[in-house]
Amino acid sequence: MSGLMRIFAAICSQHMHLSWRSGQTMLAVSFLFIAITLLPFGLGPELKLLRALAPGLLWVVLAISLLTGLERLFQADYEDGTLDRLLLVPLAFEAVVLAKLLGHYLALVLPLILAVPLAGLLLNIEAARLPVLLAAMLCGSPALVLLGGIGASLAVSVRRGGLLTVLIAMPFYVPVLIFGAAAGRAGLETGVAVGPYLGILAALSAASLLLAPFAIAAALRSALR
Amino acid sequence: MYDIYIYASYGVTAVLLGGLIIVSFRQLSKARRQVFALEAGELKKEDE
Amino acid sequence: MLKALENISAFYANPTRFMALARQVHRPLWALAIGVLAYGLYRVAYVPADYQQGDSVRIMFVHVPAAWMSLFGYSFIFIASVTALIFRHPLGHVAARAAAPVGAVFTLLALITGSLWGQPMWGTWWVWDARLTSVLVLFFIYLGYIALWQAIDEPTRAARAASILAIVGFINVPIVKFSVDWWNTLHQPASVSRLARPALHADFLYPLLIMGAGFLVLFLALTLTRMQMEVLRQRLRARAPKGEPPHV
Amino acid sequence: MAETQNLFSNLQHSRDAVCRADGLACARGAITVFEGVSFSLAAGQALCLRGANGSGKSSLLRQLAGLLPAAAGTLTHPDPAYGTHYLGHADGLKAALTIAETLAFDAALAGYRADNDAYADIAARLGLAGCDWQFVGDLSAGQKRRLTLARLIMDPRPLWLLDEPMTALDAAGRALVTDLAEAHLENGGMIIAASHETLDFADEEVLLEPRR
Repeated sequence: MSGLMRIFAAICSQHMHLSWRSGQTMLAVSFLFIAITLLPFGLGPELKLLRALAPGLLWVVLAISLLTGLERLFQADYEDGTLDRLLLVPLAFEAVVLAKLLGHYLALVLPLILAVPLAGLLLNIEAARLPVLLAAMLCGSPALVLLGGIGASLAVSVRRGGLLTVLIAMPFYVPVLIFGAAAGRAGLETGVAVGPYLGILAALSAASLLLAPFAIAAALRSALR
Repeated sequence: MYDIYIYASYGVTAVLLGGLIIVSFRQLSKARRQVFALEAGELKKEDE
Repeated sequence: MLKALENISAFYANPTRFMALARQVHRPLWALAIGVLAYGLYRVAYVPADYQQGDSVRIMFVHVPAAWMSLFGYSFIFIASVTALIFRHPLGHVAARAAAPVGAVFTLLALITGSLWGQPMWGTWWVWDARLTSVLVLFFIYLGYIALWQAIDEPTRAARAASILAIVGFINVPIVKFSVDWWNTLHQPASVSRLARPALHADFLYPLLIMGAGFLVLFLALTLTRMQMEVLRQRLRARAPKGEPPHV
Repeated sequence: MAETQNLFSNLQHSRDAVCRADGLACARGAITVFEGVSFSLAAGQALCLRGANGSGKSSLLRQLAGLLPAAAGTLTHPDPAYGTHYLGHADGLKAALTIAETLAFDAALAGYRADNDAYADIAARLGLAGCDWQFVGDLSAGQKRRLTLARLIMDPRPLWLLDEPMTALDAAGRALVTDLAEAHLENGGMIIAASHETLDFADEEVLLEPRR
C-alpha cells in the first residue's frame, strides 16, 4: 500500500472507528426503527395501507435518519483541529473529503440500509419488493451522503448547526427521493421496468460524486480560514 | 363569487411587499444614522 | 463592448463609487417601479372576466409575475455569487445577500396566491401540482440560503459559504424541476396544470406583462435599497472599535 | 521493516530551505489584524513571535501553514502538504481513542505502516504510560500536549509552526519540547513559535505591534 493510500485508509477507518465507538451507528439505526414504529401510530395499524405505503415510507425514514447523522460528519473534526491537520497531508483535500464521506457511508449509511429489510417487515412489505428497494437504496444513497455532505460542510462553523444542515440539504434530497420511491413502487407492478429508475439514481450519485467533493472541500477550506 | 380570493390575493401581496419595503427602508435609514454618528465621532476625535 | 462593460464594472467595484451611483439611481428607480405597478393595476382592473375561470383569473396577475420573480431572484443571486467568487467583484456578495429576502418574499407570494387561486379552482388550498411543488422547494432553498448568511458570524466566511451554496443550489434547481414534473405526471397523468395556459388572449397577456415588468423593477429597486444598507453595515463593522461590533 | 526504523531516524533537512515573509498583512473581514510583517529564516534557525493577545500571532502561523491566505505581501515557505507541522490551539486529538490508536493514526498520516512496538517506544519517550489502554480523553492537558509532540517525532518535516508550545507543560515537558526543538534545528530544520514565554531554542524574535 502506498503512502497516499495509507493516509486515505487511515482517515476513512478512523471516521468509522469513532462512529462505532461513540455510538453514532447504533443511534442512527435506533432512530430508523423509532421512526418506523411511530408510523403505524399515526397512520393506523391497517396492514394493507402500511404495505402500500411501505417503500415510500422507508425511503423517507432512511433520508431523515441520514440527515440527523450529518451534523457530526465534519463538525467534530472542525472543532478539535483535526481538519487543520488533514489540510496539511500530501493527499489532495478533495480526496481527504472523500475518505471521510466513505467512512461515514460505511459506518452509518450501510448499516441503515441493512436495517431496512427488518424495518420493512414491520410495515408488512412484500418480500418480493425488497431486492428492488435495496438496489435502489444502494444506487441512491451515495448521492444522499455526498449532497448531505455539502450541507454539513457549509454549516460546519455553526454551533448546533444540525437544523441548518437539514434545511440546506433537504432541497437536494428531493430528486433522489422521487426516483428512489418510484423504483420501490415499480418493483411490484409487473411490467414496469426498474432499470431506468436505478439508472437515474446511479446517475444522480455519479453527478454528486463529481460535484460534491469540490464543493465540500471549498466550503471546509473557507470555514478553516 | 371569487371576490374574497381576489381581494385576499392582492391584500397579501400588498402586506408582504409593503412589509418588506418598510423594513428595508427602516434598516437603510438606521444604518445611515449609525454610519453618520460613527463618522461624526471620528471627526470629533481628530479635532481634540 | 465587453471591455467597456468590464471597465464600468471595475469602476463601480469601489463601494464608495457604488454608493454615489446608487444615491442617484435610487429615487428614479422607485418612481419607475411605482409608476409601472400603478399602470399595471389599472389595466388589471379593466381586464374582462375569463369565460372559464371568471374573475378569479385576476389572481394570475400577481401569481404568475411573483413566480417569475422567484426564479429571476435565484438566478440573480447565482450570477452575483459567481461574480463575487470567481471574478472577485466585492459587490457580488452584497448584491446576492440583498436580493435573497426579496426573492424569498416573491416566492412566498407565489405560493400564497397560488393557494388562493387553487381554492376556487380545485376546491382545495393546496395541490401537489408540479409548479406549486417546485416553487415550494425553491422557497426552502431560499430559506437555507438566508439561514446560512445569518448563522455564520464572520461576514467574509458567511459570504464564501453562501456563494458556494448559491452555485450548487442553482445547479439543483432544474434537477428538482425536472424530477418534480416527472413525478407529477406519474401520479396524475391526465391532469394538465391549470396555471399553465397554452395561449393567453391579448386582453390578458399585456396586463400580465406590464405587471411582470412592474414586479421586476420593484425587485431591482428593493435590491438596490438593501444593497445600500448592506454596504453601510459593512462600513460600520470595519470602522467600529475592536471588541464591540456595532449592534445592527 | 525499513520503514519503521525511520520513526527514530534523524533526518537531515535540506540546508537550502528558507521561510521568508515580506510585508505580510492579515485581514479578518474588513479589519486589518497586522500589516508590514517581514522576516527571514534559514535552515537551523528558530523564530519566536511575540505580541499582545489579538495581535495576530496565531493568524500569522495559520498563514505560514497555508490555512489562511495573506491579505498582502509575499510568503516563501515549504509546501505545507509535505514540509510543515502546525501545532495549534486545537490539538486534533480524539477523546475516544487510546494513545496507541492516536499514534497509529499519526503514523499513517506520516505514511508508515502500523507498528505497535514503535508506538510504545514513542509514548515512553514522551513520558506517557499505558499506551495500549489509556484513553486520550482521560489524559491531563499537559499529557495531551505531550502526545501531540509525537507528530513532530514521527514525520520529519522541515518547518515547525508551534502555537504556545509550552502551555500546560511541566518542567520535564518543557525540557522535552526544548530537546526536540534543538535536535530539529541541528538537523537543519526551522521553527516558528508564538509564545509569551522565553523560548531557549529561539534565536530571533518578531514583535507584532497592535495596530491602531
